[in-house]
Amino acid sequence: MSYLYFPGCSLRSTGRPYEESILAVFRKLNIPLKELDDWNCCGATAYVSIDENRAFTLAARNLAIAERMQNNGNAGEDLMAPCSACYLVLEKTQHYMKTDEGVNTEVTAALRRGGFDYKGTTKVRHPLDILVNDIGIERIAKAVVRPMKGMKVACYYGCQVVRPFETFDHAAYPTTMDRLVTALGATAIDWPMKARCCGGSLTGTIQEAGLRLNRALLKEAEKRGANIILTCCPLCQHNLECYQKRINRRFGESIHIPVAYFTQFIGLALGIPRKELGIQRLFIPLKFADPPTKEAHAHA
Amino acid sequence: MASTGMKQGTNGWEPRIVAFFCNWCTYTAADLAGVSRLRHAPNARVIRVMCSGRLDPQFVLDAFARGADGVLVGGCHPGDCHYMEGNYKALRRVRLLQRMMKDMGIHEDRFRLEWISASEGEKVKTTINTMTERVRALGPLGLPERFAEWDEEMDGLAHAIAAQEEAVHA
Amino acid sequence: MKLPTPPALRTTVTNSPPRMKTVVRRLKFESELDLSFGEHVAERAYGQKLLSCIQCGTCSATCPLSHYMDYTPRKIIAMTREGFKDEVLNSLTIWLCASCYACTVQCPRQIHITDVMYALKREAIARGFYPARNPIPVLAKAFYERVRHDGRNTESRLLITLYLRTNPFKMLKEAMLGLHLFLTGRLSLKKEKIKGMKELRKMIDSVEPRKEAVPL
Amino acid sequence: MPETNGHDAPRVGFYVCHCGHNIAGIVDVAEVARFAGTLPNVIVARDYKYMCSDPGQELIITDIREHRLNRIVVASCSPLLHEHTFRVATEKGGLNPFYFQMVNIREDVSWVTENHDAATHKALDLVRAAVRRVAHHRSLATKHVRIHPDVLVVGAGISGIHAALTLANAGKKVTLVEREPTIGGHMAMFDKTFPTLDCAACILTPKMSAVKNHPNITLWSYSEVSEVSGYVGSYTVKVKRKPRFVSEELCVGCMECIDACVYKEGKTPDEFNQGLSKRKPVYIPFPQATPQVVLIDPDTCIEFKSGRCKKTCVEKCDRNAIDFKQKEEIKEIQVGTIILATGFKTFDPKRIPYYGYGKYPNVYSSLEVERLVNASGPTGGDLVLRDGRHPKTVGIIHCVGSRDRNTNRWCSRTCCMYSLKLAHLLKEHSEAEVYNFYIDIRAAGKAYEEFYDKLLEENIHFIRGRVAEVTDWSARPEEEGKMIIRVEDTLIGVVRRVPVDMVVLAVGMEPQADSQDVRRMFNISCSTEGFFLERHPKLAPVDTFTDGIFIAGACQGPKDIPDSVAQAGAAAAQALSLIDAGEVELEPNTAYVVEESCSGCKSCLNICPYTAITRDETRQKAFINEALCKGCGTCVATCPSGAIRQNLFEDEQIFSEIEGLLQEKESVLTGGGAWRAPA
Amino acid sequence: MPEKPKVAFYWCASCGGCEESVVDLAEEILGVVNAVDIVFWPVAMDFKKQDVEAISDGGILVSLINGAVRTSEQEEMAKLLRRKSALVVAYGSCAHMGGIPGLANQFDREQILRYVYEESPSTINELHTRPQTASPEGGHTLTLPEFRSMVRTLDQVIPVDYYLPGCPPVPRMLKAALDTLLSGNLPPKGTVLGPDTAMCEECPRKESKPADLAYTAFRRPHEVIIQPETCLLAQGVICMGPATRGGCGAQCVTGNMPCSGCFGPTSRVMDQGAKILSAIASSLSAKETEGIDRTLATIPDPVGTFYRYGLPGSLLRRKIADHN
Repeated sequence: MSYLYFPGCSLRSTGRPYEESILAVFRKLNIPLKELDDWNCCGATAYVSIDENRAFTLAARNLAIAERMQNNGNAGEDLMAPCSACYLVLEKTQHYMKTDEGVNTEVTAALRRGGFDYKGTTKVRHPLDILVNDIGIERIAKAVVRPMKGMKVACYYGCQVVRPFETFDHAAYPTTMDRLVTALGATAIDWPMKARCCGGSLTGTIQEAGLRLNRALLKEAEKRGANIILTCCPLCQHNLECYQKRINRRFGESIHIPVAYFTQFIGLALGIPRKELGIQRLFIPLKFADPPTKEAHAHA
Repeated sequence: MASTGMKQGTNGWEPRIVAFFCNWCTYTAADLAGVSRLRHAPNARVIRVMCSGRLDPQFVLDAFARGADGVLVGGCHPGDCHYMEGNYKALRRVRLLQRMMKDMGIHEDRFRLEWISASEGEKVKTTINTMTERVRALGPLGLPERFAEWDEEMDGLAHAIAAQEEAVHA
Repeated sequence: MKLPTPPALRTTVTNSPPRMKTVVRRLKFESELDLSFGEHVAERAYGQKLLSCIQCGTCSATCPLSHYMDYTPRKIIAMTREGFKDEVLNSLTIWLCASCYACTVQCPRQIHITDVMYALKREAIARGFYPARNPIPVLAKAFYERVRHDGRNTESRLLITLYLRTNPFKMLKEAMLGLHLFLTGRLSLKKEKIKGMKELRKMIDSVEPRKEAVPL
Repeated sequence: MPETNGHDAPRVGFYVCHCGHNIAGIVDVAEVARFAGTLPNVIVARDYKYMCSDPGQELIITDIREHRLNRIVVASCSPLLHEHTFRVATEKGGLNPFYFQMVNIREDVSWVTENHDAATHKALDLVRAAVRRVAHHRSLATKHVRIHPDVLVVGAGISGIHAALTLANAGKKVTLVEREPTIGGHMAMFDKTFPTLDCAACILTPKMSAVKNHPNITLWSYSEVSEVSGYVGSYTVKVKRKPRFVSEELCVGCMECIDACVYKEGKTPDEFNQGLSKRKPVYIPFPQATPQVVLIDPDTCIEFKSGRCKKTCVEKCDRNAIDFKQKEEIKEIQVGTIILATGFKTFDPKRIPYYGYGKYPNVYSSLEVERLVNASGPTGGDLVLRDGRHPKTVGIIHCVGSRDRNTNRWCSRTCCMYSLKLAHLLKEHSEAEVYNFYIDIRAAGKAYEEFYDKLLEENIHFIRGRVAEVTDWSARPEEEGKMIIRVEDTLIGVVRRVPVDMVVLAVGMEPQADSQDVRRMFNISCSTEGFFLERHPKLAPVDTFTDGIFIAGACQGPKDIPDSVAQAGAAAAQALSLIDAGEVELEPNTAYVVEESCSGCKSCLNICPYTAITRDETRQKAFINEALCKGCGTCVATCPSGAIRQNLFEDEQIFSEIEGLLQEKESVLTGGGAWRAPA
Repeated sequence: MPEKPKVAFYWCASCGGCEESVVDLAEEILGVVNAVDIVFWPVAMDFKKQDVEAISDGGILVSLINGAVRTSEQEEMAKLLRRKSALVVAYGSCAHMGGIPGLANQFDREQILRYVYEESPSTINELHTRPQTASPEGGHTLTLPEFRSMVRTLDQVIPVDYYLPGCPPVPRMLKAALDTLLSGNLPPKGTVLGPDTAMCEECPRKESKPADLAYTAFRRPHEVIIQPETCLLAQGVICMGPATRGGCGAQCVTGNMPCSGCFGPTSRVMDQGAKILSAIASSLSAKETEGIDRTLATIPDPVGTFYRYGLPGSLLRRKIADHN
């Protein structure tokens, strides 16, 4: 088992701890990752708003590079995209190239211009999917050295990792992450906002709307007794964590809840040092309900 | 094989598809397509048989030999045959016939078996449309024209003999 | 060709009662509509059954942002279908759509509403149908240019461009957040750029830009 | 006039029908007639407005006499519609009816072709083929089959009951087979019926006991049809009678055994009450169950599980009706006709997780609510929720599993009306605020709209909008502890959050889970969604493509009670018309072996699923039993030496059709091989 | 004494077996020779083309022509004999349906010539020399017949009156045919002079065939020890008997080999291969595509199996270069 890895632009800035923790966890589990050669921006949501076929072309270049790498010694390796937006754009490109003749013709021709003869074999995967469905909860659970007892986790999936394609989980009631954190010894709280939108880039544009969405999510998580929110998308993490102060100021709330990446959480359970997981980069410090076990200390 | 006669015919050429539809499923579905006004390519000519099991491989070969560019067979879905098992027999014959025809150089897209139930008017439409398009992409098969063209090689001799005879008689 | 004056963009949300309004004509003459608009948009959104909408409102009710929209998504579909082109392209709704696809998965007619919204955004940008300082199209354009230039997006630089083009004062407001990110190592000013830029640009330029706009 | 025989040179009369504009609007019918006139053998070629009309048919009859025609070709609609009509006309003209060939230029041409020229061209090809084909037609005798007067009715819901009673009252013997331990179907579960609000039990139970007591009806409940063979007029049916472990003959339905059971309380979810109450291993579905016979569920009965029960039930029964050794029985019956009334199943609302069914206890399916408000239901008609509360607000969500491409596309036709009924009943039982969330109100039935009017005046809320979600996420203090319904009020254009105590999901109607197996067993078709397919959506709504098998009620499509009853009556009438005619005409499209051509190679013997082909061992030749042959023609295609032929589908008829279709230009075939079959 | 009827024999593309079969008449041949005047028989008697040309048109009662037609010379001779003969009989499988040489119709001319003159293992031809229809040689032009693009049946070249099937025809049938033709009591034109039921009728193993045969695999004769009493189809060996005209007395089956179809189809069938294909495929055991294909894969060469003697005379005639 090994994978090609598409970091995407966010994981090189705001999402840096996401990348650090992914790499650390996969290293710990002995799953090799190979960064996609000379990858480019996936196009994200903004690009589609300008020109769709060009956006698809942008994403398709990455798919084609992955296929080329698969044909050159990396056979059978799926392309892992941790950022939900990248994940969806790549998926969607793949989907429309398969189902829409117009898109297929246009994009295939553009790829040829760049010297790619893309056959459409690349499979796009999210790390959450890979960790739970390929590597398996059992294998991860076995590697746990610091059970996350007492942690009440609100698993937050956001939108684009499950919608619209529902590739590996339900569009509104996903459970993959819940099962994973339960295996790590934590409690996954049941809450209805698992896949409710955080507003994406609205916090930067129409901020009032963006803040309101995030307020609802944060309040409900706290109300249901969560002491941490876990995300699987850099934009969700940024919105939920970095705007907490502003939300409190704007709406007179007193929300204070750490928001981490699910891979950071796994890393902690596996006894990976906090620094390797980028824990120090979080705005709201992570505190644990139970003190770490001796064993975990020894590992650290 | 260069077939010059064929190339000329390509202008304004339209694929000709002979379709054998079973009475209970596919023919009924074609009726349904009609009642639902599902317009589709006018290239298929339907011959109604009671069951796809009536499909004699000779019909298929004869249709091609007489100028069909494609042959479509429509029967009930597996397990749904009005006569219990006729469609399985059709399927078996078709599979062997397809292999034989492939060996004889006829493109596989020219001969197709589809299961279309009585309610699938829409499928009649899409099947005829896609088949027409595939056959169109292949171009004419034109066996009668090919037969004639192949036999042209004998004309020279025939003319020579005729001329000789004329000379003798003259 | 004179474009209709775009409404001012209100980004504040209020529940206060509206003040007394001036009298406005609500009647719509058929000649003011563009009856081909629905099919045009349906085509741009992969003909995804837009015309089969039964106005059930599931999209509006699933949408986490519909409370802030001037027209609910359902109304946008109805208006698109019926050719209320100016209203649709001037609406705030299309810019509030955050592409969360909640409507798309629940629509009983399987209309790809998110794709419809994208199509409308492109249409509006192509025709200049958005409020001057609406940050969303500005962001989209800035993003487009940045990726066209570097092949990757450097978030810090993108945000700076955005604020400069929309509201430079906002940059000051966001400075504290930026500083915090910078201090935690989550914001870098270093420009990300790919090696195969020439090849990428060749590919992108070979794609015919979509002719979104039908003649006005 | 002496019948012309097939050996004379063919003299073809050709007729093309305009069918008003249906054909003539696309196909150039004048050109078709002109073209047909140029074809070999064609003596008369005409076009006429409506060939199926009396004057149209008269044209054929007169021409046969005046022009000594011996072959008739009509180009009009599908042969499935009017082949019979024109065969009759041919016969009236004095010819054998099988000297007729039909060309379908409506369903197969004008209705599916856009381009006029292409349509006309296609029509000409088809006409040429038919004219060639008809030359090879032969005189045939129609086959007649006697109709066995007994009838099988499958399913004893309201449709099956009504059909069985209609037939039995007409003096026919009916076997009524029902899968469940009692007859009555879904209707027996309902509380009141719309729009009249009369109680379902009050109108149904008299019919149920009429079934039980009718001398002409054999009722087999708790039984399933397991095998069907034969053909119209003569079906052999095997019925599996499941063991009740209680003798139907001895049990009088006193139910004392139930009280005596070692289980003091029921432990198994009660099927009839939709799991809202519990039943014991020995039980009767409901007090008026028909037959009035208890049954024992071996999965939960201690005697079956351990063999060490005290058997208090047996002690209590003074008629010794309990028999733990009862075995499944297979019965075989002969019938001439069959009516399928196998009903529907309600949509499983768990398939739409957004509505919280199974997650929030106070979300109910509509069928559960029928039981909940029923005086003989699990709560005795008291509207008490699963958590023990009485609801103050109720939301009824329409179209659950209907009109939704993600689940079922069709409108279930009954939900609007039963939702209105339930709204009324819920309000009556609880004084709660009742909200209806609907997409459209469909109240198209006698007195239905008036019922809707009445509900509006009862101040029931009607919010036009499809609900997106039922959630327990409260945004305000007053929403705490409630379920919130999120919906756009589309008439106002605002998204609303409606907090309620009880949610009722108006689930749609679906085909039975085993409808595909059933239709295979009876050799009929299903439409795409899985309901049984009628022969014609308008003109033959209770017939199927298999002669002698009829359908009634919701197995054909969603239907309310009045429509089901009407259809059941129609199906019974169709069966009766067959039975009283005494016999039915069959297409003489059987296969036959030309004995002197047969080599006795046996290739055909295993081909026939009806074992119509046997081998005469003395002559060493194959022989086809015409009575068993159904005319599929599979053996004809199989016979490697061309010794089997099929009436109406002879090889030369089909070859001439192929030739006709393709013979646009004169044949360029050369040589040809004289050893080929003579054309 | 009236003139004896003139008879001619000719061979086109054939192996000589048909000629043999005439000799196989054994002592009966004396009767034949007595009754007729053989005016042309290249394999046995020294007549030249000019001798035939000298005969008046229609002067020959019957010409028996064997062999398929592949070259211009064969065409020329066939046409000449047609002109000179009142009746032409296609004699043997090759003239009747194309025969074994007809299998060459699976390849085009260029493939055949290249293989034969350049690629076959025993050939060294560095100059790529090919036979030419005309080549100058010492001031003269040497000619060779043209090798046509395909093999033809006799009736694809000239009109044929009767057919005598078989590879080769059995002497008994030749005798009967000659008797009939000499008697002047002629059957309808186009008749195949033989019985019109399938070979199974005369097969000694017929009764051993089970009624419920369901094939799961086929075997070629060399892959199995053939039981001498049992129907070959029942042993999974493809026997063309059910689709082949009888009259041979089930010779091959008697010799413990399957019928390969040399007598061609019965009069009711146009395409022998299609028919046996239909009969055999119908009795497969599998019901789904995958299983069907698995069983059918045990027939390695459908064309060579079902059209061993009849490819040129079949509905498709030859391999087609479809699509570009």
